Amino acid sequence: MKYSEKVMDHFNNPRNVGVIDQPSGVGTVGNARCGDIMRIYLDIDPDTKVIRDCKFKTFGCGAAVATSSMATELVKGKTIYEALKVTNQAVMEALDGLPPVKVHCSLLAEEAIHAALWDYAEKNGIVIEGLSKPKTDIHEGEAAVS
Amino acid sequence: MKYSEKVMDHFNNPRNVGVIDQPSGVGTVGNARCGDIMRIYLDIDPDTKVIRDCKFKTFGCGAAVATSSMATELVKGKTIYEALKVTNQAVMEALDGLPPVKVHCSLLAEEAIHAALWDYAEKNGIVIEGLSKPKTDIHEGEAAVS
Amino acid sequence: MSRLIYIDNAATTRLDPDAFEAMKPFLLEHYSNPASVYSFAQESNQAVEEARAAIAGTLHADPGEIYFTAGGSESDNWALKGVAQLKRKKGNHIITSKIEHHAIFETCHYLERHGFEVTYLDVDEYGRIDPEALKAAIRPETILISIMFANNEIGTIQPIAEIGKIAKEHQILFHTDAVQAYGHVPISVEELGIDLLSASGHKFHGPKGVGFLYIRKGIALPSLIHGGAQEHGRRAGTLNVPGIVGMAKAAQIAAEKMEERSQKETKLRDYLIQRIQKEIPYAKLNGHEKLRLPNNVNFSFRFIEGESLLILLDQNGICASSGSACTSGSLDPSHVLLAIGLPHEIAHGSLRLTLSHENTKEEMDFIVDKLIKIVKQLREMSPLFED
Amino acid sequence: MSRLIYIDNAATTRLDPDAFEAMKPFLLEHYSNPASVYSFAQESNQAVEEARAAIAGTLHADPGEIYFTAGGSESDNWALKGVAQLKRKKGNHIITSKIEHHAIFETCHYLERHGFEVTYLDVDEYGRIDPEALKAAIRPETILISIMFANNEIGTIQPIAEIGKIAKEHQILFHTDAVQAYGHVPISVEELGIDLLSASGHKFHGPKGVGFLYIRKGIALPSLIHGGAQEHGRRAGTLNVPGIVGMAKAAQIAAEKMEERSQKETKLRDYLIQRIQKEIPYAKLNGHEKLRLPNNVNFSFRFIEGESLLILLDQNGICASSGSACTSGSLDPSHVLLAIGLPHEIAHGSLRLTLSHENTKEEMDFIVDKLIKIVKQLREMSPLFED
Ligand SMILES: Cc1ncc(COP(=O)(O)O)c(C=O)c1O
Ligand SMILES: Cc1ncc(COP(=O)(O)O)c(C=O)c1O
Ligand code: FES
Ligand code: FES
Repeated sequence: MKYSEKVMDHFNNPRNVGVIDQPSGVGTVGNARCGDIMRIYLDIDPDTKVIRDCKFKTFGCGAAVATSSMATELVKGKTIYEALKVTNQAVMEALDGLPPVKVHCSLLAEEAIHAALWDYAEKNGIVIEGLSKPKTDIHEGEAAVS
Repeated sequence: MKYSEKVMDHFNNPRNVGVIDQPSGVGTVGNARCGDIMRIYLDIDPDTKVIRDCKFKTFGCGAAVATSSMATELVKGKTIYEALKVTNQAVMEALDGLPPVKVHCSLLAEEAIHAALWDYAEKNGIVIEGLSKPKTDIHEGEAAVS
Repeated sequence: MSRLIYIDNAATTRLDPDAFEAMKPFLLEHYSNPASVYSFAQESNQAVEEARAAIAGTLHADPGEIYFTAGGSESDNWALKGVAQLKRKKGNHIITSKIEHHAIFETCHYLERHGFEVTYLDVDEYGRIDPEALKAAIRPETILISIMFANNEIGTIQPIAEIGKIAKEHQILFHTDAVQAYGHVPISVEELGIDLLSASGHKFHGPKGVGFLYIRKGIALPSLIHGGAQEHGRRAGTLNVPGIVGMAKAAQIAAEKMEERSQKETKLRDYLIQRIQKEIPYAKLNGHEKLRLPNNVNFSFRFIEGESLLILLDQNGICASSGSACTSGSLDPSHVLLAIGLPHEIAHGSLRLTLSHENTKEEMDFIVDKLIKIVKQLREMSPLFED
Repeated sequence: MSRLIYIDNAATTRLDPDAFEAMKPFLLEHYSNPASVYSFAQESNQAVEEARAAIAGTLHADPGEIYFTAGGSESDNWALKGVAQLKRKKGNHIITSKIEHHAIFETCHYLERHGFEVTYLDVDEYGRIDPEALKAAIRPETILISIMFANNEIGTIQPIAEIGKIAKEHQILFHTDAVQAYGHVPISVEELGIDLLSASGHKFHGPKGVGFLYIRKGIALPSLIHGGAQEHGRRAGTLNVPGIVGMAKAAQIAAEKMEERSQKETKLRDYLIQRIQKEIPYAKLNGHEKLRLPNNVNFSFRFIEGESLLILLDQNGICASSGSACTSGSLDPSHVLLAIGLPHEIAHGSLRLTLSHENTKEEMDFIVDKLIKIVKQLREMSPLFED
């Protein structure tokens, strides 16, 4: 596996590993293709809708760990509406790219954030524009992002 | 091609190469399998039937040259009846053997002697017991001598 | 990181320095084509035939039964496709196992696409096939049994003698992929009733790109690679003289030193297994405790994933693997681990450590010490682990 | 005999010392399996990819179009059997020539036994196929044209560009066995319209047991050797890293020095041809005077037989051959010489001298001087020669 330096940095020193007690939202997604799992915790300011904190736990490959780390970094400080725009493409770009067979790993991060946002929205009875019910399992076809 | 020392000796210093003027008998045979050709000249004492001299010419592989040389050596000084018993096996043994794919070459020498004897018998209107009309071409099946 | 610990000898091995020295003259001076007729070629020709005899000797086979190939994959393909073609008239059924190497698997799939039927025998939790199940799978149209000698991931050794006996009783050809076993455990094709056997030079400290197929006398195996008359007209291609010579040298050394090496490796192996079992929780040894290759250690660490583990080991200078090297591009969990009954996510967290006689006890300690830390670190990151 | 003159470079070549040096670190230190994930494997992985790129560069191809094999025979088998399988639905007809190497011939015969039809194009007295005859042989069910780039016995170079054009016009795949040509004459797969090309390391001062197949992008050639995911899943087997590196080095050197070497060889070749033609009666040059490999000389000496000639040359330290090395066990006269119209007994007395840049003019003189004597000596023994 040839990972970029950025990926290796986030893999070796993953930011935001851990758990948030009484989180505003939690999302867990699995990847049906490789069996890996990612969970994201969000702490959201109820007024400003700003993500004050974000933590993750990941059972997965190097790319999964690095994208989790990068994704949490990217959404922290953003509003939930901005966070929705943090796509797997954005995460990959921030990591200087991923090997082709690892593109699907980055989808895991995107989906986990969406799942956590959805959890938050459900708990609070609000609707976040553009957010649809996330899948808990990501299938191969959906990973065909170039 | 791995030849014995004896073969290489007879190949390098072939005995009895040449032609006999006004021979008692001449035999030429060809090998249909490899296209090689051997000619044997005999000088036979009309009274004693002893082969006084024997020469050969060969267009053929190393084994063909060596067996020609050895065969002429073996029949020289023998009566035509004794010469008939110089088989390709005898020639091969005298040469310390031949590689399996080269066994058929030794048949060429046997057949050339037979052909020369036949020529002698025909010219002189005699019958040599045990000698049948030789073929001019030796075919593969007949070379299946172990 | 300064030190490097190579503990991935099932992927490939370090070329034996003596094998290299044996190869050198054939790389540099005696470069002739061994099929040529001039005396300059006799040196290489003779070297090839001596190599053939040496390898035959290690298997109790005849030199004429050893055919040189480009490696284990070619040998496996040749054996299976060759028998399929040879025995097509007799039948179209092949029996193999669920834990074969991809060189067997993919060839079986190929044959399935071309009218053959393949039974993939189950294995028990240790990775052993059941001889009774093998018997039950035999049909009148069964033409080949192909069961690997020892598994490349979990090291499990199959009941080869029993399989050989069953094959003989039913007059079915028996091929074994011995790529991981040859040079590591004693093999007598005669005693074990093996008809065809694949091996690969680089798995026993010989060079890469060369291997052989043992073909029992009397089996008119058709060619996989057609062309020139090399190898009795059965395997075309200018002979890789240096490779063949190097492989034979390594085979000879492996045979001579087998007991010594195997004892050393077994001791290190068991030491490694014991320390891991004692010091790392939720670690499961895969494969059989006793019936395994002397050099194979395979563990699954629950709650963690293989690639992350490997990267962290690598950062500590430890060269290890999670499955077979040739599928490392793939994301699928090992079919071997699934076949011995591991659930998907546990199969995912497996680590294969394969020793050579060059490893040391000190290295084992270094590995375990690092492993303890790494496993802990990854579990802390794992959503599956709630300690 | 003290001196040795090696003039059989079509059989095999001496490994370039620089190629050996390039291989050495991968034989000794960087022994890892390039498919492994740890950083120790990156050295070998990178070396393989650099080798691929270097070879691609010499052909004006993309690195992704170069697939490593165990040699020319495997490449030829793969190309033909692969296209046969790939295009079976489209048709079952293959066009080749009467003077191909056995690796093509025997593979064609194999395909004929499996439902394919093969047209073997005639060649003219120089060994060239007629492009018009090729056009005429094309049928709606033709799926492949396989014509060798240059002949291994008589050195004749085929009208490859024309063939490529015809193939393209008819949308038929074009494979060329360039085992004798690659590294000796310039080849651009793009300009020549080549879809598949076989080459073998040891024919251009690389190591034995390694070769490659160029496969034009977009051709989904099925595997010949199934198994691991190496080579984009198309050719299984642990990569022969030292072999690949050595071959690429030799390929690079051959490309860089092609003009220089070719000029030198052509000069020696023509000198040798002229002296033989002038000084030995009944000597016929086989092949084309101009359209031939820079290193190939092939003569038939009437009234004498090849093997005897070779033995006597050998005794003078001259390593030469009469046909291809891989059929030297056979008694049949060369199918190539028969195809260019030589009668059986003349084909039998042929001599192939194939140069390298390492040969010298002095050696040429030595060879001719000996040849004069030997031919005379054998003719004196020949029943066919009545001078
Ligand atoms: C034209 C040609 N094709 C194919 C081959 C086969 O190559 P290899 O013997 O390296 O497999 C050779 C050489 O023997 C050859 O000259
Ligand atoms: C059991 C087994 N069979 C076959 C192979 C294939 O051998 P190679 O890669 O040398 O072709 C391997 C190793 O990769 C193996 O472990
Ligand atoms: S392989 Fe499963 S997340 Fe990367
Ligand atoms: S090969 Fe013809 S006589 Fe020996």
